[in-house]
Amino acid sequence: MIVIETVHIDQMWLVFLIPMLPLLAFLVAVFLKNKDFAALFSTVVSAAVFFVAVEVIISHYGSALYYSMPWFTVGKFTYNVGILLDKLSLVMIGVVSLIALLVNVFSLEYMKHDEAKGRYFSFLGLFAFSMYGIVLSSNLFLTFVFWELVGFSSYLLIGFWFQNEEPPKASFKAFIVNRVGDAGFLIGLFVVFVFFHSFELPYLWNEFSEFGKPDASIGISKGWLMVMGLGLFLGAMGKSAQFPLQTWLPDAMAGPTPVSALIHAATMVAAGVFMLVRVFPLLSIPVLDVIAIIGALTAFMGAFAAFSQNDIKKVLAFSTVSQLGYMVMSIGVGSPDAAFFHLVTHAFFKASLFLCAGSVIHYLHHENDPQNMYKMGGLRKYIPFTFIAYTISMLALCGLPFFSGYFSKEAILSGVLEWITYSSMGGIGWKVLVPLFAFISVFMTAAYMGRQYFLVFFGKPKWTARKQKESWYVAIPILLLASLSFWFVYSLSPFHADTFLLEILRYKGSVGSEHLINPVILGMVSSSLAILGLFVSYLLFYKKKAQHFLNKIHELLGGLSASNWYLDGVHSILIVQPVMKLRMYVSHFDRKYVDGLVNGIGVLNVVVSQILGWFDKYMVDGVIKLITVISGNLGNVARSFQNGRIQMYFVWAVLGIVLVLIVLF
Amino acid sequence: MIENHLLSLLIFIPLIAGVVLLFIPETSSGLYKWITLGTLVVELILTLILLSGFDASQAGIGNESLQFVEKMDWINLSIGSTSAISIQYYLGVDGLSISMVLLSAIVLLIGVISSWNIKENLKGYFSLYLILTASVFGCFLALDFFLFFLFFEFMLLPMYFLIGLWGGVRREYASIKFYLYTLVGSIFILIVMIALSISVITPDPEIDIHSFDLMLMMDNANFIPDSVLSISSSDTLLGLSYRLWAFLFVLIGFAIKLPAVPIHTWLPDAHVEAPTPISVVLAGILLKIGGYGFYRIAYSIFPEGAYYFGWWIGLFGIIAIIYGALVAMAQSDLKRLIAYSSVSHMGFVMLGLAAITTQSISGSIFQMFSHGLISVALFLITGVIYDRTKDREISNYSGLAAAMPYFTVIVLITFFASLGLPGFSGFIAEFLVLAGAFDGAMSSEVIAIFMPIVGVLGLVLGAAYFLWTLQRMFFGKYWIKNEEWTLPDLTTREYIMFVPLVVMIFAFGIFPGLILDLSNETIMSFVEFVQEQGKQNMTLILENTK
Amino acid sequence: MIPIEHYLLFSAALFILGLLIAIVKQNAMMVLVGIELILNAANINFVAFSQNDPNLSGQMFSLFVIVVAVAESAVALAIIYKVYQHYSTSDLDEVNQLNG
Amino acid sequence: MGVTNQVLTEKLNEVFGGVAHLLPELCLVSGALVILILELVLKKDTWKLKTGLSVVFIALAFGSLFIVESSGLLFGSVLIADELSFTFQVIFLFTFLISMIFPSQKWELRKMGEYHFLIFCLVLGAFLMVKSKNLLIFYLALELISISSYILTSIGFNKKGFEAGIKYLLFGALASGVMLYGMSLLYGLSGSLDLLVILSGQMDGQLHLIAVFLLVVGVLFKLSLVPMHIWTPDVYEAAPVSVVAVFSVIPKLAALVFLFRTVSFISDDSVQIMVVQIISWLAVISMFIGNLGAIWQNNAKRMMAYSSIAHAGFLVIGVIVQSEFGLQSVIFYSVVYSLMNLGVFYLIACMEKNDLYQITDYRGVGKIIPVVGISMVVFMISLTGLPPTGGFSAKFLLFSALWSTYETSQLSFLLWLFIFGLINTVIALFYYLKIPYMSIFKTQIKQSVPNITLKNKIVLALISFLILVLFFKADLLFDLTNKYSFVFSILP
Amino acid sequence: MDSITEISLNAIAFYFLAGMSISSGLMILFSKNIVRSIFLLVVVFLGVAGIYMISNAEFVAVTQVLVYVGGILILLMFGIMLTNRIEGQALSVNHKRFLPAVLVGGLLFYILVTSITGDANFHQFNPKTEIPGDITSGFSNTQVIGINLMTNQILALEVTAVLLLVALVGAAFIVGNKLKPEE
Repeated sequence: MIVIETVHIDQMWLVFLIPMLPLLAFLVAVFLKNKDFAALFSTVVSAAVFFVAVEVIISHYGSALYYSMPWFTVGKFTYNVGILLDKLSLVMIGVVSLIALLVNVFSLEYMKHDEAKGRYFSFLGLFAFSMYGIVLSSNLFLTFVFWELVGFSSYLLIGFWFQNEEPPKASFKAFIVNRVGDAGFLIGLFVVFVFFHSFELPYLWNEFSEFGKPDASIGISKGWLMVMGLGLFLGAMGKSAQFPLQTWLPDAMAGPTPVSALIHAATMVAAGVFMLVRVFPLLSIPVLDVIAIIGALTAFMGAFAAFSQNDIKKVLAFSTVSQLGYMVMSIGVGSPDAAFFHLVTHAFFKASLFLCAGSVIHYLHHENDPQNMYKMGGLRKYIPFTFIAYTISMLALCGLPFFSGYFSKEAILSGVLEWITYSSMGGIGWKVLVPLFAFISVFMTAAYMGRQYFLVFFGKPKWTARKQKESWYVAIPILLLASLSFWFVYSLSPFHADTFLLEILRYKGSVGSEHLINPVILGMVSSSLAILGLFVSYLLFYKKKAQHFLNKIHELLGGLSASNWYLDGVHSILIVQPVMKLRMYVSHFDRKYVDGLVNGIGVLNVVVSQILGWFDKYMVDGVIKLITVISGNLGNVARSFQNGRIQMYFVWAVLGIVLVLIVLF
Repeated sequence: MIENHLLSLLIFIPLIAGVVLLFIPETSSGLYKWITLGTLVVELILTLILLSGFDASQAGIGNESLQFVEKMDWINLSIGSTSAISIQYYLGVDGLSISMVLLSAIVLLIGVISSWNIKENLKGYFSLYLILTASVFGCFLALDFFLFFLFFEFMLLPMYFLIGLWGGVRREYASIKFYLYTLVGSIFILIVMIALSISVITPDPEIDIHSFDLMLMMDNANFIPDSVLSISSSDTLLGLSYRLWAFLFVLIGFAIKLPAVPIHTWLPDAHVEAPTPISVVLAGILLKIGGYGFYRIAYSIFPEGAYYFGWWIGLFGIIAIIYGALVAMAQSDLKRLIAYSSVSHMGFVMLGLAAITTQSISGSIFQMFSHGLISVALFLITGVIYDRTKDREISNYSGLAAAMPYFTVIVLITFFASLGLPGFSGFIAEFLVLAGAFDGAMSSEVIAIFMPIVGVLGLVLGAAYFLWTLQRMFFGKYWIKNEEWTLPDLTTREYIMFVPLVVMIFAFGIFPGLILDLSNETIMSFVEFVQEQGKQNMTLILENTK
Repeated sequence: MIPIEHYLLFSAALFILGLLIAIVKQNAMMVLVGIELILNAANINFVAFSQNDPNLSGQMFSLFVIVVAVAESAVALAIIYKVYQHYSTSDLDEVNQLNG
Repeated sequence: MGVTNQVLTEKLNEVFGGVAHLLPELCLVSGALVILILELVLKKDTWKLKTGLSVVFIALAFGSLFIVESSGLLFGSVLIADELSFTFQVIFLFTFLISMIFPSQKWELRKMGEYHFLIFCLVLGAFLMVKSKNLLIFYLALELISISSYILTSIGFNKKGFEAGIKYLLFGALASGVMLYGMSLLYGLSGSLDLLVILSGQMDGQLHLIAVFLLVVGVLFKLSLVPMHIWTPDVYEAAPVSVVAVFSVIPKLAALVFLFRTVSFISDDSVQIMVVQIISWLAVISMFIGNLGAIWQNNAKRMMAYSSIAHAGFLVIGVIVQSEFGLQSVIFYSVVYSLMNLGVFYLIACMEKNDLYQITDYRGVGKIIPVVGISMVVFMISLTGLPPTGGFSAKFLLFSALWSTYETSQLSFLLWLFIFGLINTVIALFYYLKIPYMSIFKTQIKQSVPNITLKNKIVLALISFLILVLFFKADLLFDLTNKYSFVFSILP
Repeated sequence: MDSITEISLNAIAFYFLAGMSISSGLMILFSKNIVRSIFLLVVVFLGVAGIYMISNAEFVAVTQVLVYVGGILILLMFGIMLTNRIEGQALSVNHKRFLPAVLVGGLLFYILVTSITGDANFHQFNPKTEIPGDITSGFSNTQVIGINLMTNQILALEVTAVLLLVALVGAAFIVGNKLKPEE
């Protein structure tokens, strides 16, 4: 257990620079109209942030520092702004700042000719600011603030090419789906607020001396604890694209590719996982079970959907969904450390893969359909650096030995197996699905990645060749990122992860810590699954074997896969359409009934239009109408005594008198 | 010297300026707007002086919390030799009203700037505007019920004419509708005012001096012991004690102004037909008077009503949030959409109020302030488009971002501020309301737990209609229905309106303490008062009317 | 002596007769006739009651009523005459330009 | 016989001792006669002279009001002179005065001596009515007002005027016949013509209540309260505008005072409550009929007729309340009501001068002539009863009085009256706002600018100003009435 | 008044006159002939005058005959002459609204009759003296009226004078005015 040390601002000022510098870059880019300068400045800032981050990591690694100051006070409750600098956030900062820097460099080339380059780099700055905010924030409220801001900057970046049809829709969808998640996050926060009266993470951890079980003095019931956990998880589901909220992520590929690399592969989507790791002690067992099954399901669904995508980026997007599912599942099974480890390794190789895809697209951007894999082929000769980086990253993703993915996947799988062993003592139930999905996904990951690999880089070019070399701005970032997927970065032994990354958490997994399964055997099993996957794809897509079989499968499941399990349709039927209908009903109701309370009376009344003519003949309206109709009619009644015949007046008057006399008795 | 009469100055400067305008000949009509602008600038400066002199740490509710008090006898009606009615000129600010005063000064100033391109009958327009200004300030500053009612009612007339004379196609209909609805509301309030003034007497042994002093009305001891509104009364009407009826009446009266859902239909019409600056004032301030009335009158005088009707208030708040959002989503007219978004946002005010916790009530007041600023920006946005094309159909535009990039930036920021993005004031407000409501639902059970949860859903819906509009109107390929429309980007004048607004929305989102601290102490006392007094009164009433 | 109730019943009958005549007859003069009957009914009451009143206030009152009735009839006649000049009828139902 | 003679002499002295107290009435009579004689002597069109003379006699009457000792019972207790009657006499004279300075019309009434004569007699009748304590005097006062009114209605000498005149006359005759019948029964039941004696005695039996109500019917006729309101629109529409202005104020308020006395004299509480209850329901119905009937009117005067029916409903609240507060309030209301009505009719007169008769004719007038527009708004807002006008203060005070009586008595019909009364304010807004709506929002059809003289503008502005003052310093007037603790002390 | 059975001359006269008056009234109501109605009205007035006579109200009775029969009736006849074109046929009047008239009239009559015959308390009719009894004692009814007119009711008398003047001037003014305003 590492003691959290409350420190003074003087010790932390450097840390403040990390979010503030990108914000500065954002402001500079907004207010200076020189877009080239903005791009340059942004890159310089990214570099500076990276170096600051390195400096911070070096100077603070190993300790846990906490700084907090009041933001605003309502009643007696103070909302704080604070920084929590422990190993987790330090590593995360390192990862984010590095990838951000590399993506920035990559973007210099990628976005070179874009008119709105300044805007692009300013958004990147905004995003970085928000992301660092999430990472560094010491309390859940502040986390939520940046959480939403990340969503916002993601909205901006996805919709960057707003003149086109797709990006605005995709960004709209991304934000709304994220909002649904955020709604859950908010509810979780409310429960935290009501029962713990604090959002501070160190405080909250203290209240949970045992994982998932708060101290009795809190007085929170199991039900509310679960609501809290599920709420927070719903937030993570939105950001980390977990079932059933994963639909936005593939669409988000409408944004510029470097953005996909940074945001939709490495950082933002990982924020959900990061947050779950942060609040892991607060999650009770039922919540974790839900998390595990959702994660496993997502991992499987994503992998399945990745199969029949033709768009190079969509494959990677679904792959991301799948891998995020992995991480979430890992948290659910009680191995947050493994999840975080996978987050880091995945961040590097997936960013690299996206940048490779970006490089491919950039290379082919004069083509008609530059993202369609079936129109590529043979690219290995034309963009060799990309090919190399892609190969490395892909192998890492597949989880083959000598690459980082092997470690992290192995850690997760072992966690899953431990969990299933531990929790299936009372008989095996649905929980068995979790390891099942986990292992199938290993195979599938390798298979769809192989498909992409062979379709893109092998075979005959289906595009018109041109002389164009990879720019160093492209090559260096992808190679650097790819190189971070080698085993030696993490561990000396290529087969056994003995890395500090698995030690960074203050807490270990909640489930037993001894290895029930020999890591070597597990590694062999998973590697063979991956190799099998690669082999199958080699046969199918390189050797073009068993095409008949492939077509059959495609016929059978292609639709399901290509449409991501028809999730969009399901959402549309279950949510979008009802809401759209509801709004029409309610609006109709508003117009007709609330506003036109009296329409019914009005229709019955032949003289309605004549009566209403006084103000406006054609008003279709409301309570006013009620009053006008009623009072108008009554008015006519009142006037009808006045028919101008004096003797009728007598009758009315006497009648009035008689009535009063009758009342008198 | 100036400190002693600061509040009076706030009211009378615009009033005098409005009258002075009437005597300036039409030949120098260019002067009108400058005089109005000058007056509003002075108002803002005075408000800032007021803020600088305001001691936010002064705790308490009722008399002890008041500052800058001005109190003198105004109308003294002696009835026979045994009693009298005393109407006072009684002004003061406390934490409940100070932020509203600031909001008024800001919004009204921006309103003037957006009135710059009013073309016809300038004299009438600007003098009515100044009179409206005076009554708005009066409404927030008055502490005598009669005085408050005077300003409350008096606001209607200028508004009626401003909508009816300078409005859109169906302006006459909209203006009369606005007038009638609000009048119905004020009749409800008037009924209670009369009943209260008869029941409440100044603690003076000599003769019964019936008073309209809102502060006196907060103390049960000042009620004539057996009057029907006193806490000891055992009289009921249809099984409900008179105090609860009175609470309900005041509530309905102000709910019309707010507006709450079944009685909101004046709002879209009034907004759609009103000229932009008037929509701005209407949404920015006038709706807030409804909310302010809840605090100042309904909750302060009849705290037990907060308990008795709290559940229903919360429910109607929730209905407003969801209903407003759904209806907004179905609108094809941008201004109507925004008008309904106001309905939705004001639902938060009701929800926050119903929960009676410090968080929720602070949030609700902050929501009024923040919505004041945001809705102003929203209506100015519709004004920008309407000024250029005289058309507000959402479907007639697409891809405006290409033609008006800077405008789009403003729209983007405003929309996101409105849907509650952190960093903008709306988020803090809505978070506080919902968190407080959650707390309230858990601890005091005045409102049900589903309410804040449904309220959170409202946030999603809010995001949906704003972003959908953004997507439809501003993104995509540039296309407008009528080729002849020209859509130049923002003018300098428009920048002058938008930039400070956006800066403020942003600043109050980053530093909510600027506003929250002003009212924090008062609200703590207020909540304590409502909770304690409310429960106490409730039990007394239930006992007495058994 | 005749019981006072009989006076009252008589006057009530006359009162109602007058009322009916005033309502039913179309001619303006006949309406006046009806009204005179009503006044007579009141007078009968006055006279009947003043039998027991040494001051004879009732009788006094009935005298004034008779005088006022004359004055009223005179004015009525004048106006009816003018109405007739303008409308060429004394049928009251046809004199109804003013209504609503 | 000697003894008898002596007693008679004493009696005569006592009776004639009261003559001095009738100085204001004498001024009115002499004014009437002087102008009548002048009319016979002078044949020329001397309307300014006649008007001047009228004003002089009004001034004399006004002065003498202050000279004579105004308290006590006069003429063998057939009259009560007190502050109440004094106040209303002042209001009547003021109204009379304003009606004399109405803008001159094409058909100028003031050139006819008979017009002055009749109004003098009408005011005389009203003077007597507010003082009367005796049924006979009340009857004669009522008839004096009525007969003058019948002729005044027809004084326009047009078709509609005569039609309205005959309708008014026949209806009035019927009403006074019914009232007389009630009076005769009352006389029989109590043996006296003195109102106080009649009403302070024991009341039992249906017939007694019927008789009281039939008496009230005659009052309601003058007050134009339901069910005796039907004549009002026709008469208001047809009569010349200055005459209507007088009609809408003087007879109505005179009847109100008499009704107030009647109700306050009733000593039997249960009977009083019963009568008050009947009146309050009638008041509610009047408000509704008046306000609803007014909605679709296009003729300004006809609309004001309905408005006056509704206002009658409000005025009788003062009678219903039966408290000091209520009395003070109803006096306040009466003053404000007279001002508002005079203002509105003055405005209508200005419009009629320019051949604008219908409300739709007023289009754009307020826009062109701001004084007209503003005063229209002030009058209409005041009639509706909204701040910041005297109309609001008046309604507010009246309803406060009503509420305070309700609080002490807990009679439920008072609460309904309270609520319905306030609801009616909203309905009233519909049509009152129509006038400023037309004149300010709509654009003019005729191109010519209506001719409104400076004098007209000044009068309009002055009345508007007074109405506003009655809001901002309501105590100026209200406190004047504070010393009137008389009415209840006169009761035995 | 317990002597209903005591049939005196007065009583016979009363019931005869009352019956005559009411039946004439009914005939007026149902007759469409105006002239006949007017003459029947004379009968009613005379009948009422007769009742005054037997009720110790000689002065009123005489006034009734003089003013009504002599004055009002003539006025009415004049009115009818002036306002009806006489072209040979009998002057007739239409009847309308019979049903509503009978309805409200009947109701009112019912109410009046039930209350008169009900609990009305006339037997304790005990007039409060307004002049000391010794003044009127020993005078005839007509004399009492005279004294009253000059003392108690002097004001009423004066007001009536004004009222008659108003009616006179007014009637003459209305009929005799030569001014012709435009319609």
